Amino acid sequence: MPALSGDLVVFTIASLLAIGFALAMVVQKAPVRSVLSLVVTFFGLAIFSIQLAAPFVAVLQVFVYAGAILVLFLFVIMLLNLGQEAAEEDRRPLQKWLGLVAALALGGVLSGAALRAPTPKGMRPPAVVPLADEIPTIGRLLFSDYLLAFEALSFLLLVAAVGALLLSKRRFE
Amino acid sequence: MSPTLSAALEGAGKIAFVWGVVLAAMLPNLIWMERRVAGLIQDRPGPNRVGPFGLLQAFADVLKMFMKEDVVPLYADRVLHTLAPFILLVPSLTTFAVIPFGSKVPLFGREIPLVIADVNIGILYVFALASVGVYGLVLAGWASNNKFALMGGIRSSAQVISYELSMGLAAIATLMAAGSLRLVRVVEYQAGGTFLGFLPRWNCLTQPLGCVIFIVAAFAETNRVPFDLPEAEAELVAGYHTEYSGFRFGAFFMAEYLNLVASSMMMATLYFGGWSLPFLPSSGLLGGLLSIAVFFAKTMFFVFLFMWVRWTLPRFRFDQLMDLGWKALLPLSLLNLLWTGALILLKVI
Amino acid sequence: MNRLWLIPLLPLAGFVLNGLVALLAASARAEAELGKDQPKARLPYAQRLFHGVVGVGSVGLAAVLAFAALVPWTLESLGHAEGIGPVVQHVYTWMAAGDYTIDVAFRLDALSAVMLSFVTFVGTLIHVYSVGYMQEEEGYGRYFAFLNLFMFAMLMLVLADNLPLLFVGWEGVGLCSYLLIGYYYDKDFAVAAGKKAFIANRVGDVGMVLGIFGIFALFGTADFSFVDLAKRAALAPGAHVSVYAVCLLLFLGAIGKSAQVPLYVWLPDAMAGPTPVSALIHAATMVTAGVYLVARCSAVFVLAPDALTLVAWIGAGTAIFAASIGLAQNDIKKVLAYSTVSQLGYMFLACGVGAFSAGIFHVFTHAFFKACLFLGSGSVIMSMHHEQDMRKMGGLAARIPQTFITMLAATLAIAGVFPLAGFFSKDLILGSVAASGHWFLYAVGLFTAGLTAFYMFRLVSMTFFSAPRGDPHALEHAHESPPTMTIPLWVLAFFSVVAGFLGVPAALGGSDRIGRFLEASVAHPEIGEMSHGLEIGLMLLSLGVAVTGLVWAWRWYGRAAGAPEAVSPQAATFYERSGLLGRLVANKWNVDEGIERLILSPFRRIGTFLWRGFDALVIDGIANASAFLVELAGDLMRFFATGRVRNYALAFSLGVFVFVLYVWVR
Amino acid sequence: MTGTLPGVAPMAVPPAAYLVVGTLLFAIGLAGALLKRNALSIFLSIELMMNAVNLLFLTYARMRGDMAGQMIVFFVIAIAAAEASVGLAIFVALFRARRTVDVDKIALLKW
Repeated sequence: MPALSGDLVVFTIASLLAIGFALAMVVQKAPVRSVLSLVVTFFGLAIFSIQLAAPFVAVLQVFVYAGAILVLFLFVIMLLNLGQEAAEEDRRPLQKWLGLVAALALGGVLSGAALRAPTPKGMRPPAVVPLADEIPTIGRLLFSDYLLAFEALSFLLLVAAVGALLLSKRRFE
Repeated sequence: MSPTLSAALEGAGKIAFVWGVVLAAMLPNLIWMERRVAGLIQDRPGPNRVGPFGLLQAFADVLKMFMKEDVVPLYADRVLHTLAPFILLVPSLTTFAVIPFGSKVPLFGREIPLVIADVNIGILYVFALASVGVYGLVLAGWASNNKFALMGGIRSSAQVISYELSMGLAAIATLMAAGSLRLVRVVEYQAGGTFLGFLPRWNCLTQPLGCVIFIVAAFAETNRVPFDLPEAEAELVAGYHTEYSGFRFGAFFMAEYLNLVASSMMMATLYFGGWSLPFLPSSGLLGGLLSIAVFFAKTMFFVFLFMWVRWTLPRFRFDQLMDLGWKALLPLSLLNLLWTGALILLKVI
Repeated sequence: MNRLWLIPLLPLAGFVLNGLVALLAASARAEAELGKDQPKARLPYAQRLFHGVVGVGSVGLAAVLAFAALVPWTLESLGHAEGIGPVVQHVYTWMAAGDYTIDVAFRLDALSAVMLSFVTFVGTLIHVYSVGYMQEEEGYGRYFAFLNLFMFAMLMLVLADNLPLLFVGWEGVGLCSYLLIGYYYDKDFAVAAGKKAFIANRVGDVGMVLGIFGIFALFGTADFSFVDLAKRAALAPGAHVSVYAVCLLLFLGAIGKSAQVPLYVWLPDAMAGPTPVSALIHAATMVTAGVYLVARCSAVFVLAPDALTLVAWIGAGTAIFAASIGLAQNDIKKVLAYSTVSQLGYMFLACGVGAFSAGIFHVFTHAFFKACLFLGSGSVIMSMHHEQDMRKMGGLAARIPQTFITMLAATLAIAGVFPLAGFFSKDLILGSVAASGHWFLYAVGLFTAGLTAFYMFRLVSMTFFSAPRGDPHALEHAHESPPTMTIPLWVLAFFSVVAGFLGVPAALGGSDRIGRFLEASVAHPEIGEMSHGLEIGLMLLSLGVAVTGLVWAWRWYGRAAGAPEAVSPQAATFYERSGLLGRLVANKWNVDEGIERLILSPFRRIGTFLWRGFDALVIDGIANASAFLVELAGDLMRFFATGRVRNYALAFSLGVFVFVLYVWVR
Repeated sequence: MTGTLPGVAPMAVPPAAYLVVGTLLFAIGLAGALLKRNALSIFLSIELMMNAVNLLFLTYARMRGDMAGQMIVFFVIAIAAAEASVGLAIFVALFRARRTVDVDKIALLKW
């Protein structure tokens, strides 16, 4: 979709949502709630992608991540019935605090680096391809420049499917 | 009148129209219709007391539902328990946004395309929403903290994931034919030509296999008989909405019918030429209105199909469901892809 | 006839067949005789028949093919004034490096024609002989397999069109020689002899390989086209090695293979193998490969006269040295072995003075009479029930007349009695030595001729004439060998009589055919002229020397009736008087002992030091130390291996943090 | 061809903002991965990190004005799907074996 007017407002809301629910995801004890928080975060990210002129990716994100992967998570969580797992206190303070420190430090450094990073060739002028042709362009790229990666990926998916099947298959019976 | 404002007005108008038709006109009558059809099939009158032919039965039911007490189990996860029905409801309400319900009507001196939002990723949007919808069921099942409900949730999640695949693969074939993800384009494509010279180029004719797969998968996605395992009364009391009552239950009820309508519309759009009908003018004011009529007629037919099936077929067992999804539909949908590709390469369509 | 490659291929096939059958049969037999230990018995007739037919058949067929190939070529070549070009047949490309390729290619020219003729011919005869000689052996199949393999390798050597391929054959014959010397692998001396031969040859082969590289560096190619290049003295641009060095290296290889001083020590020990093997490999064919190599590269040698002179000196030295040892040997085969060494010396002497064709000619004739002698000795040994000590023989002439006559003929031939084969070839050599003006070398050669006549006739006398010694019982049962053995003897004897007529010198009204024939492929530098008169004079002189030797031997041993300890009183007294010299001669100049003391034992001491001192302490020390360090590190590290993923992840992310920080700050 | 990005109005939001949000999300995900003990939650956090990176890719794609970034995101998503299926299968098997998915209780890799 073309960038909405009031981009900034949308961005602010979306980012608040995303970050807030990401934090919630971490804080939550019950896995199911974490999953749900993550879903919201993903929606925020989807909005970002739309703003960044990648609607296809946005929908893909909702479709694949929110729609499939996280549902799979939910399915597994419910299957193993992890909801009621007693959330006892973390008996490793060092790990805890160091972890926090590491996360914050890395986040700080990365964002700093990202900000400092020279903007690649500055902003391009509004490009030539009309938005409607985004998907055909992606398709063409997939089957030209990225063909090898694409094929490899398809093979990877096949292997993953087989592997998952074998792993979760009970022996005997 | 500034273009943005008029655009906004136009959008609002379409939304109002679609929701009006679906919620106000269709939904209540569907409830009534289902029970009448049941009666018809089971050779009994069905509701016929409230109002003429019992037409007002639905309103009575809704009223009753809203009167009832809204119970939340003690050990349930309150937030999610409250949220679940609406998580289910929202996507099913927003699905209609991209479905073209008519060709075009000239109004106030401008051609108004009869679709709320003609986005270039239309069908993906529909699938995305459909896949999000499942959260409602799953959460309902989990939040109730009730083993039957949980079972229902697990089942629905597994079921939806499994059938999304074959559904999507089947739909992709239609996109291949139309060469676009935009549903408007898909319909125009079907309306635009002939198949083998004399047949309308509807996808149900060019790729019958895909059509069947899509319909079956749609049944599973909407948890309708014969795939209504998440709420299989015989095994799970009432499945995911066991612990729901009052208007929340109503919400589930409503969402189910909304999904019913939505998927019927999708069938009509993807495989049965949407609003188009051979030898029928689709341009001009009259044509536009006719096209709308045609579209909803087709939709109603599929709704009836849903009900018909529901009251005639027995329910699957869960492993049978999975086998069907993974071992039958998935390979067949791949086959259908091949078939369609061949047709396209051979310039047959 | 463009099927040269079939000639080596047939024996190879024979080797495969014989080898497989022998293996299977042996294993089956071991299966059957498991537990009960019966003495080694002869194989079942059927199997021996098979091995005999395959072994002889393959080589015989190869011989037929060979002659079918070389006879027409030879005749045509003789037809033309100075021969015709060689026939070169490429089979396939063996190695390719850049634009330079080494093909498996076979070459038929004068030189290889001569070699091919007697290799296949004598080879076939010896195969036939073996059928009879080896029939009692249990390793019959193995023997024939190896013999065929040897023929294959030898033919590769002879027919190869480039040095690398020649080297393949070279090593192949070396291997077979090792295998066949060690044929009686359950006898220590045989095994030791095999090893000795192998190692001595390795020493030479080092030179050989380097020589090949040198040739390549000199001419930019290793196939025999370099011969023509050498003839035109056309060295490749930027040839970094000196011709002199290359020649010496190649000659080192020749020394090793052809048992010249100082690497001759292996050949006498090689007599541990079966007698036909000694005849084929260590007299007729393999040991002459060195001469062949020198002749092949003659054009190159000609470019380095000094090296050629060295060849001559070493040849002459070997000749007289080995002959002197031969005087006092009592083992019949040992005598022949030293005689072979000495004759090879002659050949190198010829090459050394530039008379390559003379050398090859002697190779040719020598193949016949020496093979005949060895086979004869084999027949003798068999009739004496594997008795090899001549002091226990005597008076066998009547018992085994056929062996006696043939051996006598061969003896006269090697002694150089007119008009037998040896006379012509040896006198061609002596004549060219004289012509080249090396009068000292000529004297040595002449004296050696006398010695040769002496020890050869000594052998005959002690074996066939003189009073029977050893136990009369054995003498009673001494019997003539079966025809499979005697027929080859007769054939070889015949050729040792007539083979010389191929090269009747001009002085005797002949026209040195073989010499002119070979000129096409070997160098023939100007080595001075001699008047026919002088030439004839020299011939008479050498003939006289030879006769003297014969007579002397007859006087000392002919009618000797002494006990086995001192067969001939005269000889005994002579050695008494001659003092040191005599003792040295009797003890083979103590060469083996000398080598042991000067080379081997120091090496052993160094090796022991390196083992006990260096390897055990330093090397192992290093290894153990590093192992210890690793273990230490592991002990420290394992405290970080908590097994908890989160710890790892934490460490990982901290590391990333530091890295990013570095990248950012930098 | 790397494909040019579909034409849109110049960004109203400075790209830096997206970058910061992306890195923040990444950091949060990392924190989750380091602090959580439930394998599934850790897995979730990792998914979050991946998406944060995706956001960065998209931003850069927008800044450069070509499609490469989007393509990478596409691949990342697909790989994430594969990874999720296998990972979850592993957890299921794990749970069957040891009745827990607490990564601290599953410490077989130690001396």
